Amino acid sequence: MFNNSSKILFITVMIIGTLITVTSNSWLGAWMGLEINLLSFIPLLSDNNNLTSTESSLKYFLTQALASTVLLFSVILLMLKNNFNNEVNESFTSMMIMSSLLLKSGAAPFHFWFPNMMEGLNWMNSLLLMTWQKIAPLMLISYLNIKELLLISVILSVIVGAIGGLNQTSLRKLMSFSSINHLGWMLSSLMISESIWLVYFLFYSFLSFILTFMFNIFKLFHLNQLFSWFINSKILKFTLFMNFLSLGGLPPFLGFLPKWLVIQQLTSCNQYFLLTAMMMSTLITLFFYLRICYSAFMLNYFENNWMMTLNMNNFNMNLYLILTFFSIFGLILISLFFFML
Amino acid sequence: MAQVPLAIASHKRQVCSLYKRALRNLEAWYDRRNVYRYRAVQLRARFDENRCKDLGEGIRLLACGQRELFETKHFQPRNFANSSGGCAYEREVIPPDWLLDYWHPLEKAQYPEYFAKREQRKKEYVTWWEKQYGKPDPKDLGHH
Amino acid sequence: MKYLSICSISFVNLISISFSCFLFSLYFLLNNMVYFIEWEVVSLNSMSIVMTFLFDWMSLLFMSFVLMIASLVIFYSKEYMESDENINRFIMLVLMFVLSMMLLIISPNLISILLGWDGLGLVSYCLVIYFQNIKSYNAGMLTALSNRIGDVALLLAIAWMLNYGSWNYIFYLEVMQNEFEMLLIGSLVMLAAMTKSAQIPFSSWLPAAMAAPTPVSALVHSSTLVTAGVYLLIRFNILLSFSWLGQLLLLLASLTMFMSGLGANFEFDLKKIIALSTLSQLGLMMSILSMGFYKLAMFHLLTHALFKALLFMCAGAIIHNMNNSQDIRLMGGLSIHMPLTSTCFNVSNLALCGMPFLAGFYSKDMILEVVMISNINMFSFFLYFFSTGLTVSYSFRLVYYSMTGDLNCGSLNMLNDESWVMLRGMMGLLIMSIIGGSMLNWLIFPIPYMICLPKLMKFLTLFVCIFGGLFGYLISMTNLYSLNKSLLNYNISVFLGSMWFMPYISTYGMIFYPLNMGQLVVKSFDQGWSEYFGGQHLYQKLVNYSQILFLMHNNSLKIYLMLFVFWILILLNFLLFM
Amino acid sequence: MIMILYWSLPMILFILGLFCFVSNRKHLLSMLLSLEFIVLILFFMLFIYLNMLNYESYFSMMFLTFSVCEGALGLSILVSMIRTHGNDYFQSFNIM
Repeated sequence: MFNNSSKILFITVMIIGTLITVTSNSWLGAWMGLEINLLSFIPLLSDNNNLTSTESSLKYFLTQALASTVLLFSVILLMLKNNFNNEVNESFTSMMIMSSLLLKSGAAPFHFWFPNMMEGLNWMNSLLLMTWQKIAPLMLISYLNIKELLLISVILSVIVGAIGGLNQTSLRKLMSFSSINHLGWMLSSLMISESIWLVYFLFYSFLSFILTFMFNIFKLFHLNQLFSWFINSKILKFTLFMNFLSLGGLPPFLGFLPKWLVIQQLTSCNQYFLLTAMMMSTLITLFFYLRICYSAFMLNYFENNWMMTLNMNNFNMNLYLILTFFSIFGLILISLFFFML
Repeated sequence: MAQVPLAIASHKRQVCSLYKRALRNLEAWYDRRNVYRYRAVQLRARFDENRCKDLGEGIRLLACGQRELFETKHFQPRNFANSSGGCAYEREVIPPDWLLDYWHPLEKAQYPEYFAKREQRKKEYVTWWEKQYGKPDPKDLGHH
Repeated sequence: MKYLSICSISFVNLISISFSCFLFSLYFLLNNMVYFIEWEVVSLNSMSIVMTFLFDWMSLLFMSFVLMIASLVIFYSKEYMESDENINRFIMLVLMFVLSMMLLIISPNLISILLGWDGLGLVSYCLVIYFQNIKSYNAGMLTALSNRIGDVALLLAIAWMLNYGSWNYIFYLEVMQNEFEMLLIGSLVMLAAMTKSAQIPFSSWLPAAMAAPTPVSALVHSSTLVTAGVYLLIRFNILLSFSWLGQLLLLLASLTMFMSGLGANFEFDLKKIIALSTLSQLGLMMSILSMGFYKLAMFHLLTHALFKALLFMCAGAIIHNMNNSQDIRLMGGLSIHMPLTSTCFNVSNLALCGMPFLAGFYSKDMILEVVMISNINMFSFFLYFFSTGLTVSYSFRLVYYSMTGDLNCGSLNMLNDESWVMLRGMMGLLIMSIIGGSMLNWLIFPIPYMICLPKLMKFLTLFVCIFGGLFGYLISMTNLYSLNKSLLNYNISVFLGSMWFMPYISTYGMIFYPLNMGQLVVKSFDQGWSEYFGGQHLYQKLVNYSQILFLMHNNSLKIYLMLFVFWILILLNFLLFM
Repeated sequence: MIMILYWSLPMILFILGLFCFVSNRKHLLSMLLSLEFIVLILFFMLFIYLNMLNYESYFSMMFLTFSVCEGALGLSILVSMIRTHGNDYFQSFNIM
């Protein structure tokens, strides 16, 4: 991936686009950043000329173009209103901005393009889509902070993320629904404080990086591949699924920490209904994560007679092991450091 | 299961069974051998006395005898230690020989000499059997 | 390798520790010393975890006796368990048992007592199920579950001790003895001690535990484990003397003594007879303890440990020679076949009965005379003396069945008296059960008790014993023309012979209704309604919703974009017209 | 009241453009064309707005650059799609 010069260019421009959005002090600048981001992300998507990646890049393009035109339209409306100071109702304009941003980030009522599109990507692009492409829209949403729309979006996101993944056999779709669920948590966390959102986003990116990294190496795309997935290292298999549980937010692992923070903050803000909905749906998420982990955690399971050789080089293995260590023992380590400091 | 008898069928065998159980009961009550012999003779006499009555009377007497046995049954019947109900029953369990055939190949591989010899002995036994009784009928080989 | 077996090594170690403990206890006794050792394990902020040990003459003496019996029993098991392939496991279990007994003896702290106590329960379970047949499993389960009640009571007592801020109970017993909480702790501890010493509602496990190998019965179920309860109550004796706890304990303990004495007269299993006699002696210790004479209880505990261990070892030798058969109806004439073993058997039996100048005489006679001079009602008095008579009665019945007459087993037997290792082990205890009583008497009571009784009452004990002996011997004798006596009173003998139906009550009686209830609950709730409304239905619904959600996904991209546009239109509409 | 006229026309045009964009068309090219239409409306709107800000219309150049880039990107995807699918029918996409 990194020995392709055009890729380097597009990735750099993509990063610059996001940075422009995040750092701009006007809506027009933010719009420009988003456009740059879109323009550089699409060539990244359609790197190999097959059916699916073209389709998904097209879907992405159409959706994002629509979202950014609506964004620009409502931004201009907002600015006209601010200059002329007439009876235009401000909250509706910002709601329009926010809706377009939710469409961009793939949050629940406007999430439909997201799993469809993920299905056509390879794992690295999916990772970018799940993590990096969320930074800019979420940052812009945090400037707006309209509680009503945000609450609806959060609840719908967590429920759709949970229920959508329940009946799923494609790992990419499953990860995309899990991403929608996590997006709900992120939206709720940026309702309270930006730093918690940052923490949540970082941990989520970290955990999903480990998983997609391994999926990418072993080219795992469907659930039945996992059930019959026999690699000669059982430890590797076991730890990989521990990472899944960590992503689901099971307490002794790292993934619990951001959820813990969000729960704590929401409780102190008296958002009990929201919290109940979020936690219940996350329970369902955990259920389907566990179902994925069947093959690793059961004492008795089916194995293929043929073996999949472990085509991981040393660097990847070490990287994976270090990351997994943090993902599994991170919560304990963090508490230890907290005590030491 | 239909052919398995669930109760003792004939009157004669019931009486014999009652007699035997009554003797065992006496053995539990009277520990000294001479006393037990005396009581046993008495018991036999009681049984002999009512021999050859008509069947209706016999059935009534049998019921009476069974009732009497029930009412005087010893609360700690005398048992030998290694027989069923005794205190050392099943204390040392010797696993049956065929268990070795169900070992996993990996387990068998730990004792190669023994199992090689075992296989050979089996073959020898089969040849011996076939010499003695002839080859089995091919239609009996399948499962029933 | 002969001298390097696990048995020999443990024997040497244990007997030397026992000897040094004995010397220390003499030293402590003569100088009236107590050592209290406190070791701070961890100190966190204001809280410190402290391990405490209490060494006084009582704990050291008890320890030395336990170790001595354990060492002899291990020595004895070298031959008894010779053909067993798991002898190493057996000896290690016994050693673990001794270790937890030590912990129990020297700790003045409820937590460490609980550690030792649970260790005893666990190891005794493992020892009871040592022979892996169904009888052993059932007996082990009964033993473990009965003892668990006591463990729970101890845990509750620990929880209540939190009121005082420390679990070192010896600091609080005297000061707090009039408080309700202390009474509660006392009653819980008493419950625990009653389960461990198999007092009346919990008696059924002790005869059942005879499924263990005989050396275990000699060490665990006669002299040490079951006396752990008595020892615990000796430590807590202050609480018993001045409250209703002591009275309750007196009633239950003397009833236990009575019940087991009667039961032993109708029992036919050699080991169970001895177990019931242990139970009766435990009742004696408990009852004299509940009247406040804790030193006497300790005294009887020690002497009883000596001769009862010997009795069990003799029984073990007999059973070993009889090929595992324990039924005394199959024995008879053993005094001809095994003279030396029979000698030991008779000496320990006589010591149990209180034959003058043997070990049991000093403690038992003193207890009975103290009972006579203290204020006691007629019922308890009757129970005490009737049970004493019963003790002699079942001992002589045992002698009648096993020692006299002809061998009932069969003409082909291998009875011999040449198992020298076992005999050597027994000899050690034989000497102790002859001289032990007088020795302890002179050690523990430097100043004699002042007992003043009329002549008739002084001879009452003797009379009761002689009458009991005659009764026991004659009543089990049958000749040609007499019916068996227990056959004449069939119902009564069934009732008494099965320990007042206590084994049935504490097994079937306890479990019948809860088990039925459990079946109902499992069928209609766990696997019925809650499964329907909980797991299955919820999952079904969620899957349905998921399918509906997928129907919504099952559209062209344009539909979704159009939805978004409609939403924007609605917002614009509000924007313009509101 | 006259102010509304400045932006009510582009607003109506924008809405029409949006409908044009999302309503069901046969060809992808027509979607891209309607996207261009929307971009033009936005340019119009932006122009009005920039006229309000003392005719500081340099941003319109940037906007035009971006919109051209976007159009070019759309066309390149169209080309890519024709290379893989052989047509530009929107209905030939897979759903999910």
